Amino acid sequence: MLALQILIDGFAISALYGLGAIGFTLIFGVSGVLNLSHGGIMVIAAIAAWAIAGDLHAGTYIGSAAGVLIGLIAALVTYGLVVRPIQRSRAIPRDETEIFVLTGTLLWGIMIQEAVAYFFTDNPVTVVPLISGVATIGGVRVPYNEIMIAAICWSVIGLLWLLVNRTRAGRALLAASINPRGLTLLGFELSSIYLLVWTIYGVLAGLAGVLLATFLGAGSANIGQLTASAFSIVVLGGLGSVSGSLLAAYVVGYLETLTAYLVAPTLRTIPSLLLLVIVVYLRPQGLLGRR
Amino acid sequence: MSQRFLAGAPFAALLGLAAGTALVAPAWAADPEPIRIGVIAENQAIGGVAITNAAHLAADELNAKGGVGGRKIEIIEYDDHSSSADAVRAFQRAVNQDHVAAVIASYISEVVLALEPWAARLKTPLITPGAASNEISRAVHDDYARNKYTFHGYLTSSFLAQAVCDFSHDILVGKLHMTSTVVMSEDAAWTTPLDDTSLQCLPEAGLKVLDHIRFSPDTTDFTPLFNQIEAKHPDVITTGISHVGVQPTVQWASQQVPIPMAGISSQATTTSFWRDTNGAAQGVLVDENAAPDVAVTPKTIPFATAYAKRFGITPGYAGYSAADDVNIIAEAVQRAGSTDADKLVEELEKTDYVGTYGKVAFYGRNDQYTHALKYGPGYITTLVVQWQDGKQVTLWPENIANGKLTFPSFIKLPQPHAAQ
Amino acid sequence: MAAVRRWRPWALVVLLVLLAVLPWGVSAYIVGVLTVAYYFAVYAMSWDLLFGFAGEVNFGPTFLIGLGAYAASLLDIHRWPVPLCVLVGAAAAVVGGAALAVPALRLRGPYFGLVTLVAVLVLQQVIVIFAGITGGEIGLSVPDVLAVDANPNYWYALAFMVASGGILVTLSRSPVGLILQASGQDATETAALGFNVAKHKVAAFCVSAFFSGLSGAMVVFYEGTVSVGSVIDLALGVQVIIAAVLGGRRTIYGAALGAIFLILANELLRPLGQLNTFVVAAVALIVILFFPNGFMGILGRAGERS
Amino acid sequence: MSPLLDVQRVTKRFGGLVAVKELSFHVEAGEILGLIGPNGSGKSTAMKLIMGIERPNSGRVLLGGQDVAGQATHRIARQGVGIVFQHSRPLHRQTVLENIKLALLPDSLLRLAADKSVNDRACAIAESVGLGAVMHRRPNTLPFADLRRLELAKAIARDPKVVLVDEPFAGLTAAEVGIFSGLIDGFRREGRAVLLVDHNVKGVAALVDRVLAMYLGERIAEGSAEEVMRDPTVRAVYLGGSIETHARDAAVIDATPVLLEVADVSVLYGKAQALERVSLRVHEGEFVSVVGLNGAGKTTLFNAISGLVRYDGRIEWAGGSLAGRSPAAIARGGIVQCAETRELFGDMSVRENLDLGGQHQPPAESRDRLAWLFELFPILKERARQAARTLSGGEQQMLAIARALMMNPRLLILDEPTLGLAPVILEQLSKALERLRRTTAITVLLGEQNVTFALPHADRVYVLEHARIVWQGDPALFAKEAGAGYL
Repeated sequence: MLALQILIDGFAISALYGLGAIGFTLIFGVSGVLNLSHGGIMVIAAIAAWAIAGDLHAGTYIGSAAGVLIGLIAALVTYGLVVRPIQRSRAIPRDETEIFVLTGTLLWGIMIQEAVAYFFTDNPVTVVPLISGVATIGGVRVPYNEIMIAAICWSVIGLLWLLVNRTRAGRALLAASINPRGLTLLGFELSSIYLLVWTIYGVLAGLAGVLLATFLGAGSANIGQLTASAFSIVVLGGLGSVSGSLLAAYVVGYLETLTAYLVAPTLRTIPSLLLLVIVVYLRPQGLLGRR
Repeated sequence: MSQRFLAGAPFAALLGLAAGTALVAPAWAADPEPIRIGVIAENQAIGGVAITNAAHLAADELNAKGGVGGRKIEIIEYDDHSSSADAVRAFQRAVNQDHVAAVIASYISEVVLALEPWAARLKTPLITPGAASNEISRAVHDDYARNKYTFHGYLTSSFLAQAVCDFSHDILVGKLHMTSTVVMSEDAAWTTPLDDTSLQCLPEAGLKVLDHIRFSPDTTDFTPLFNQIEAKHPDVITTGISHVGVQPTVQWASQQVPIPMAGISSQATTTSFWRDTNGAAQGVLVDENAAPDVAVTPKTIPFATAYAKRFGITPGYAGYSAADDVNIIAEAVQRAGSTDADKLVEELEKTDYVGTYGKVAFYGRNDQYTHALKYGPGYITTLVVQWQDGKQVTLWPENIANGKLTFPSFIKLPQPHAAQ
Repeated sequence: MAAVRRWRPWALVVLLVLLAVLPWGVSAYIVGVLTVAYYFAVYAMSWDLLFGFAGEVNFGPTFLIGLGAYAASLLDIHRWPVPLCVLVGAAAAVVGGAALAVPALRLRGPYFGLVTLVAVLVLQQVIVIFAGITGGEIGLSVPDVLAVDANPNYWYALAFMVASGGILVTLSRSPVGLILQASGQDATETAALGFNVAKHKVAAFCVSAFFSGLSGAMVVFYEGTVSVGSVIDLALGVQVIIAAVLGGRRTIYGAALGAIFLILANELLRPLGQLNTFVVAAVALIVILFFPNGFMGILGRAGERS
Repeated sequence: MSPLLDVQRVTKRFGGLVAVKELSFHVEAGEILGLIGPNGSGKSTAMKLIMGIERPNSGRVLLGGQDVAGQATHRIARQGVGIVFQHSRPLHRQTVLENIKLALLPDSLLRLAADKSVNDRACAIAESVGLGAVMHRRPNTLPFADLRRLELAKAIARDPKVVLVDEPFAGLTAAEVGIFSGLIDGFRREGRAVLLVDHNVKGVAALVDRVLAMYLGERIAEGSAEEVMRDPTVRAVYLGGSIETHARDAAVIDATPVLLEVADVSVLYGKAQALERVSLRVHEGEFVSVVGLNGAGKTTLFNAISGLVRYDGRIEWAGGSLAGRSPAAIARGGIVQCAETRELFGDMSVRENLDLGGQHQPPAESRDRLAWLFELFPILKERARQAARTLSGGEQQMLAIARALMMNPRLLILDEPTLGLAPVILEQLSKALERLRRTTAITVLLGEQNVTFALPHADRVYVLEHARIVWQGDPALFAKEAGAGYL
């Protein structure tokens, strides 16, 4: 009974973590960018969905869709306004681009957080679930919304897999993550590849944000936490490795749920943090990462 | 600029202020210098903005009545982003730059505790309208000479717990025949005394405490908590939450936890809570110091209506106390006939003011909770409201109740018809 | 930069004298703000020593700061003399720093950064969990302070910043600093010149830890309280990094400049209420986008033009 | 007396690839040994093994009788091994003098001030390498040659018993080469053991006492410069045996329109002159070979054509200028480069690599091309499902070429296709190229150091040396006119 409960509860939250992290790792894999405004973009999507669904009385469906769209826009703005200029800048030495991208996106994240808090307070908000009500699985009560979230996450992940492995654009994307120069020599414009990957990222982050808002609720106060958790999950799984991030998401998700159930809710995050430290020391490239 | 030079010297506040008044007095002879009150709070937070708004509202009402002894009240607000370091700088600015007579600050215990030594150092009265930690008044009690400048203008955690117990006794046990509960609190400093007291007084009130769960304030997924609680089969969940509020409530509803929630839930005290939770708050019982539509005192409804008219939402729990704090400071200044800090403190200690949610008075230096609000009949009491279709309906104390208990369909009560 | 060097020596002296007499010229509030800014400047300078010279991105300056601050506070509560508390605080930071650095410096790029980041999160959790000793998230009040009045506190901070800055700059210009820079730029070539790169990097980390911890401890005895929010929170660490990059990497001076700017800007923009952080962040972003070498870079150019 | 440096049967494996195999040699005090070999021959790895930058899998590195194999670099350095890197990364915010001082410092954390003597020695060294005039300037204001001097100065400062010098003359003008020879000769006179690592004998012949030639990680010859130059294996590696050429009639070719026109193209890498006023021309359907040693500038030339590096001068393609076009656009425009580094997508299958090559073609066409390529390189068909990473060197090269051909290029640029390949493989590759030339109208620009491979298919040959075109003409004349000076 308890085991089943843990199994079920851990599943949806892990799927959500995964969805949030995949885009993050994808960008790193393809363009070597760690986007520390990640949490901000998720929350923008969440708040937008809430505001449009609620204040503008557009209803949950339109609201959620709009939220994802706005998340996408936010991601593209981040790329165009912060990341691309830094990558292009002649003044910034190549080997220091990394720290500049980190600082730049950090600052951008802070700006997003302050702006969101200014217009919508820092209170978390929630979007009405697309489906309400609960199902009972083996005596465990599960909200339909939770089931749907898991379903959406996995179908999106499936679609992503198809995109990467079955479409021409996807192959190019994969190739870029392996050898960008080689791709240039084959006549592919890297700039358009980057645009594509940021678009995919935007959709994923937006979706994750909106789902988060229907499931747990989200607000500007969560931004730092969201970024940190995505970052840790991605590093745990191996920077740039999509499957690794998924695995890590589930490890972290279940570790947290287990701790909350079996040890103490106050210690919830500790074990995953320790695990992270251990992994980074013993296997810096992460669970499925390659060096 | 001589004013500034003096301001740099020891006892900056007092001398600077004195000199300032002395120097500029002639210029303002026609219109006596206003009484400045600093308000430090984070306006991005629902709890914080309530303080700022209420202070402005109260000041304007006083000024409309001609101010205090001909002197206008001037509110100077500072946003501290709920950071204690930021708050300390704001406090310094308030005292040394803007020469305020007193400061009303924050609803966050961490911030208030960081300000307490500065109130002592800069010898400026400090009142918090919202922080709950017992530490605040304990510090005053332990080192009165130094910390006497700090006043705890909100109920200490212990009193809040007592209030919840009283309500549980009258309604949950008395009306709904409940016999057991699980105490669920965020793991924060203010909830430690809260839980200590409630673990002791809940059984006395007739509720057996089956379990006591504390969770990390940055928890976002509450499913495990609710499942753990449900496994214990209590009749009710006694909450002690402030950092969190929207998230547990929403998940409680979406998971259809069949146990009612009752107790402290700071975020649930404003109308925006209904919007933020998309109505998931339906049936949640919240202990509040006042409700917009209940005449705890003759001042409650006028204040709440004015506030709602001006700011679009009902005042958060700290709003009522912030408004009262402006008034008691003003009165203290008037009685003291000056803004001299020590005189102000003396007068504030003498406070006996009927405010928006009860009679405001502070415990003396020999009481356990020095400078904390007096709690109990005749002073401040709290009331319990239930969220029903976007409105807060008052259910307790019964003499001011204006509605009936109802719960969402997924709630299972001990005796189904007890509510009727 | 050359131009800057030329006018630097006497300009510095004048500047320091001005700073020293400042308290008689401005209100106690400005004095108070600068006091904090100076301590913050030491955080940033220590970080810059590590990044700018050893080439390591430390996301966890607040891990070191927090260790120093909390160690000092806990001892003071047990009525140890303040100077001792401060020193032990610094020592604690060094020990913690070494424990973190020795294994972590094997890691490259984002991984080193991540470990330091996680160190902060863990410390934060530990403090909340052992609330009985540490006071949890609301923190502790310490019985002692350096001084009650604004001016002495200001002079303490100023002296402390100047001393630390002096030492850090000397260090960065010393042979050791030279070796550090070389290690940061090309570890292989440096090793081929016979230098033990690891040893130097760990040393750099310890020095950085020492001053971060020291400053953290001093702040406690200025503020009179310590809490997760004020000395450990990631937000503070982010501010430190931003300050150093904003001021100009690899200059030490720049870090101090950036730090003081951040604090002052936040205060000057107070009239904007909650928006001031937004504006400051935006300004910082613009600076690093268009002037990657930060304030010192801009100053340098100005110096060369004149 | 025992040799200062004695390398005994060292082996270094990178995964499957054996970079250095059972290599043994020794250098006496006051002796200069030249370690030569084409790229990928393992000579640089050998140097890294001595310096401790790489740990050997087996074997010993004796330094004055002490085995230092596998020790940390700084330990080995302190025991008297110094290295002059080819690419210098000096501290840019310090002066030249300070950079030299760095090398004079003790490895101590406690020295917060260098003593006077250091300053004086640094000055002396600066003078001795001819940096006296610029010692107070910053490195980024120095010409390339002076940067190399600085590297040399740093090595001298460590007063090493053994000096390793990596490609001492790369990127230097003839005059500068003379000066540097003098400086390195100084090492010998001071009784140090010197190891020169370079691509070809010629460059170092004047300087060295002995030469050891490497190929594919193994020693192929050792002896005096002359002996090694005369050695058949070495000639086979560099020149190959007898070369028969099949140039097509020049008149016919000149009749066809010019496809690619490179005019006065110069490229600077920082301070290093990588290309100097290079001009060449490729006609429609022509097969042009550019021969030259590694470091002569072939790759730079091709990268300039592909728009990967900035250049001065003019490059015209089918009449229009290429200036301002992105590398990708140039590639789509028909100039397809098959890079020296191959640039395969290691984790993707052979088939996927090829498909990516064909992605800009209409599906039907790329299907046909795929079939055609599978028959041109049958091995690729067998390996179609295999990850490119797992292919052998030769197969990877074929894949790289095939992938380039998938793009249906008008001009195929082949950069060093023979790099690090065994002679057997060269045969297959050579046959494939021959078929390509016979069966298709494709235009090819081939860059090679291996003349045997470069000449047979060529219609015209350019010889690139020290960033300049030094000879051009009919391949048949090459051996006579240019071949001699080539080794």
